[in-house]
Amino acid sequence: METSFTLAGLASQLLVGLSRAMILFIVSSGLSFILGVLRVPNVAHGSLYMIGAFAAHTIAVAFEGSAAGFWLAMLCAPLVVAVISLVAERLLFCHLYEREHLMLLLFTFALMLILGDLTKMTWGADYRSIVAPPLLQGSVPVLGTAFPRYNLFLLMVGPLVAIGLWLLSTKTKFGKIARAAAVDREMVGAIGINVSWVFAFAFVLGCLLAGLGGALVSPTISITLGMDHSIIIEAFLIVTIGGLGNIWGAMVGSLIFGITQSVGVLVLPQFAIVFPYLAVVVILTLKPTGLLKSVW
Amino acid sequence: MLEVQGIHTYYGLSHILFNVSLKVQRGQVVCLLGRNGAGKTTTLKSIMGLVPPQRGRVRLNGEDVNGVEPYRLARKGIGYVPDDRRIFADLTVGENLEIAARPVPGSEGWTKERVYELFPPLKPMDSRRGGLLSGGEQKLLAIARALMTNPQLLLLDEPTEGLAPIMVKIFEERIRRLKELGLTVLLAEQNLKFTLGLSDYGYIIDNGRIRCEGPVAELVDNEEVRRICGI
Amino acid sequence: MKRQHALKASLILMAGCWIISALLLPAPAAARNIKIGIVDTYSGPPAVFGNDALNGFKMAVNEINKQGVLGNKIEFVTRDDKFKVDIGLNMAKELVLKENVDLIVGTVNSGLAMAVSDAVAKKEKIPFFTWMGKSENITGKAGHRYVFSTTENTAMAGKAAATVLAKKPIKKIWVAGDDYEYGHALDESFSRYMKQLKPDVEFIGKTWWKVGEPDLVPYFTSIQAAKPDLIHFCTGGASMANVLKTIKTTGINQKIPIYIHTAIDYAVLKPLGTEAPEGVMGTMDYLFYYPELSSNQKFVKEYQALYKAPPGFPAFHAYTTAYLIAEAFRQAGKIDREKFIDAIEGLKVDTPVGKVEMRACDHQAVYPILFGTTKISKEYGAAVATDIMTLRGAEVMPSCEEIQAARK
Amino acid sequence: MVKNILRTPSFLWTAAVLLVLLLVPFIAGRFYVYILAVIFVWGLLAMSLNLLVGHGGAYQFHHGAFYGVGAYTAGLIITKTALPAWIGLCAGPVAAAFTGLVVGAFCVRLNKLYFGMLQISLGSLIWILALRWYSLTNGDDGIHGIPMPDLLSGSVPAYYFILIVVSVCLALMYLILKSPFGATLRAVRDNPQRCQAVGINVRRHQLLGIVIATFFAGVAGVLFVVLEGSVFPDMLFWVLSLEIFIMCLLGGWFTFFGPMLGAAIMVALRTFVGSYTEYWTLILGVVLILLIFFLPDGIMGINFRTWLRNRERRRSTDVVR
Repeated sequence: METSFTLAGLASQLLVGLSRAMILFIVSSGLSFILGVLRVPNVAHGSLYMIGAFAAHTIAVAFEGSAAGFWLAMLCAPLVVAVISLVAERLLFCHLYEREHLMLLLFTFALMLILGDLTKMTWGADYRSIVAPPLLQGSVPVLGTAFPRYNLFLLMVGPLVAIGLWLLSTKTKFGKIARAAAVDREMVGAIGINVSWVFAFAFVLGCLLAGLGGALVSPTISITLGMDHSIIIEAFLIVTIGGLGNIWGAMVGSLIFGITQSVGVLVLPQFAIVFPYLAVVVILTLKPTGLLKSVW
Repeated sequence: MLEVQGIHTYYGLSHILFNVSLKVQRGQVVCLLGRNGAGKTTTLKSIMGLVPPQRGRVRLNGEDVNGVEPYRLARKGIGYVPDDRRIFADLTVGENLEIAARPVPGSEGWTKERVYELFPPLKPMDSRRGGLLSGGEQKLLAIARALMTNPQLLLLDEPTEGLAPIMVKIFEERIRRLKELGLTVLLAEQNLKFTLGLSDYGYIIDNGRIRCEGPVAELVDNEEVRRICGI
Repeated sequence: MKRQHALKASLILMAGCWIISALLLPAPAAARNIKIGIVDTYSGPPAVFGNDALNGFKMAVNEINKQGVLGNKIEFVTRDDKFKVDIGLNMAKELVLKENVDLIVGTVNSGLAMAVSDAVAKKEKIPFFTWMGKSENITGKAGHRYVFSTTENTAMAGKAAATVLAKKPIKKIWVAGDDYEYGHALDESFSRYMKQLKPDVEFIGKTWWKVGEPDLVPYFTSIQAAKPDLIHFCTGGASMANVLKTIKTTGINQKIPIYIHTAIDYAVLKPLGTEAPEGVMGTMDYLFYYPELSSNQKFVKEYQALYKAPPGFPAFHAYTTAYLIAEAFRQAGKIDREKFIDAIEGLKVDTPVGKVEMRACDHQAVYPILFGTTKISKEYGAAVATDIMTLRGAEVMPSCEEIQAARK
Repeated sequence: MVKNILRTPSFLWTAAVLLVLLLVPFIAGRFYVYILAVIFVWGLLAMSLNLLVGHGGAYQFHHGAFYGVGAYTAGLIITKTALPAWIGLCAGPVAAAFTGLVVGAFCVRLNKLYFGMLQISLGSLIWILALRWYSLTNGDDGIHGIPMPDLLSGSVPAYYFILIVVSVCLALMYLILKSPFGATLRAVRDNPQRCQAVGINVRRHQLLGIVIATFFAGVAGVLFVVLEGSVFPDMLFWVLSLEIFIMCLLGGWFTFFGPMLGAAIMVALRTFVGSYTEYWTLILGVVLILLIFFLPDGIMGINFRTWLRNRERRRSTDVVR
């Protein structure tokens, strides 16, 4: 079989891998943040991603697909998710932080089942799709191949989120407290900080990122029920190979995931999906606690 | 200022403290002496609300604080310095202090600068990660961090444990400074000599029970105290 | 002490027997309506098909019940299989063994259709109709007396497309699609008939991506570089929108002709609005706006009044299924499975698009296949099919001899 | 010894239940016979997981993979080779245990969540294999209509076969848990460091535990084939694995029969609630959350907990005195 193993092909493949990695990063950094600060393996994260996409669609449709509607959707859909997660946290999660990880995992799985059904009740089963604003439609030539503008946009948003998270965790008091709480929540309480609200904010922030990921991905895919199943497992694996709770680890993991898969397409198209999983196996065999330092 | 009345504390199902009572007057340094595993740390944790006692009472300034969450106690003016330091290892020394800062409106209060004045060795380490500090430095930092919350009462758990004698001297001197500044201190220790010069009053704890109490000078002469403290 | 335990144990034993027998004795048979069990997907992405089919079925049953069948009515119960084979099997057995349904219909999931066909229909001798499972194996290789298909299948789609495309100057074909049974089946049948009709075509490459793959651009890049004369995308469901979107973004349709089965489906094109790519060739067995027969217009109008949306192909299939079933029972004269099957073989019923026959040799409903090309329509605010060609069912179906050969 | 066992109340109870179950096909409708068989298969699967999770404390996140391997092995041998069906049925558990050995060898080096994640990764590789290898596995459609030996065809013979095999497996599991190995497994769960310190090879014990548990998972997989005559890739998907966890949680982690009860609840919920509403997963989710809040040890865990509490209270009052 004749393949297009050219330099240009490889470069464009890498670019695509990178832009895919950005979505994965945004989602998994939220998961990682929650894992790091709250120690909750949040399986419902994927559901929030899905809700983010559906909410973005509803908002965009309310503005009849105008550019303003699109930008508003990107802004507001994560906020919708944040509100949902705040309710879930204050109502349910905040009573369970002391439980075993396994219990928390099953609890969030239960939440995923519930959110999945609620999404279906709210939005129904139809496929949906958002149209990107004219500015981001079409493609630009990169190294002789057409590269979609929207992917370029993603390539810009990803690093922005990363920088934002970095600033938040190193420059703000909340970030510092969150990092301290990740290591020793009891002691943070003992210096007069209400850890419960720190946790609530950390949880909401993480979920906000899931919602943002869902909103950002929505113009590139069809929004359907069941989106949550595939993203959550990928996000978990990314977080694991990066080092639990380490946001830069999430970045590294996402890049590995995105790039191994898109390069895998060039090498062995039928089994491209295998490459990221193989990468996980290799990494965890060589470095059992992930590439970067884990807070666990 | 602080009054502990007959508390019983459990770790899970095991009973650790039996009917422990003690009192700390404003401006005093009171010490709680006992061997390893005698229940000193548990007593302090019970006061701080980290391991709430199941029976008995803790009063702060006459107010019942049973079952109050630790962060509220901290805001009510208790500073806690754990024996294992529990520095936030990922944060720099400066950040460790910053997140604890809780300025009291209308009064001078502790700031990073004042704390560095009191503990000069910390100043050059402002941007070093807490986890990289030596044990002694971490102990200083733990006290400094507790001071940043502007406490009226400081719970100090074994500040001298594992320190070189020269460091112990420094600590003694610093704690005296704090007392002069009007801070009330409850000091859990097994180093009798260290506490001797500092404390106004002492309690001896063994096997989770208070064995005897009195001014420190008297305690030193007590035969039982010597036995319990292993001197 | 010991005796006490023995006593207790035997008491439990007796109580257990009593409770079970009291609870579980089969319920006495009531006066007979015809009872149909529906196992279909009402959650997850394929729910959109399941719901559409259910709507069409409900509408038909309401119409049929106005006259009644054999002096009684048709009633139905639904079960959600969650697109999972084990749950679906569980539900199908429950319907047959507990609800005592007379026949089973449903299943978007063609894997489940095969499982039900074998483990329930064949073993329990219960007629089973799939109205959405498009694998040609259901009524082909794995067919038997008790399984029926009232949907077009991959063999029909492939043969129809090959019939049209073989007449065009196409030599090099690239195949790309979702890596699942349906995708592979589409590829297999199209390739088979294309080679039959035009032996010099060459399949120069294949690309399979995982179902639900969000980013298809990289695959497109490598396909475009190979410069085929035609790309055959084997996809469906939620992925179809992805493929069409990527076609639009990369503009690949302006350089290379593209054929996709069901690409002209309105349910697929509508969410894309005016962003749908034009000039994509597709096949379909039902379009609500074509042919412009009065019967079809009436069907669409009534459906739209009920469900606020035009009927998709699942609704049409389910509607047809209901009429086939009702008519077969009328012909059989009583509620008897074997008589029912004898009656339905070769039966023809009126549907919105004309007569549809249930072919006797393989139990496959005979539908005409429509071949069209996408074009944005102002009227619908979305792309629709234009230049529609109709291929008669008999032309595009595998012959009875082929089926017999395959079943051996 | 044997006499003593025969006279224990729990044995009598078990025997009574078993007798009732043997009589079921004579008194109950065929559907209930089928549902009971489904419960046995799932229950065996859940109990095999519980061997590792409840008794061994391992984060076995992708147990479904081994269930699937067992089923696929049986299905493939029966449909693709000329070997007798019985060989396929026997090969399933062996293949599952072997896969367990390989996967386990990778995983036991890791702790807790990392263990689970690596397992999900490896399990997903197996899942992809089943999904992708069309020529062998028939892809996402799976293999259907797997013929069974004459002895097992028909739902009642299949029921008896499943009942007998599951009973034997449960007896074996019970013996394993009562054995020194079972005690070690629990000790490792409660305090791996201490076990390491007293010279127990923790990893080797965990690995052996995994092999045993995956063997039983393979048995469950084979029984599924006997019952349904089908295999499909969903059996290896990670969501199923979490569902098995849920069964353990529902019934109770720290009890022997808990997971079986959990499986029964799950099947009942799915079958009977599922026939009223398509939102039964919502109900399952709510039930789970209530359970986690109020009965974290599962339904059969209730007694165990109060018993433990009473015992400890007795002890602690002793100390006070």
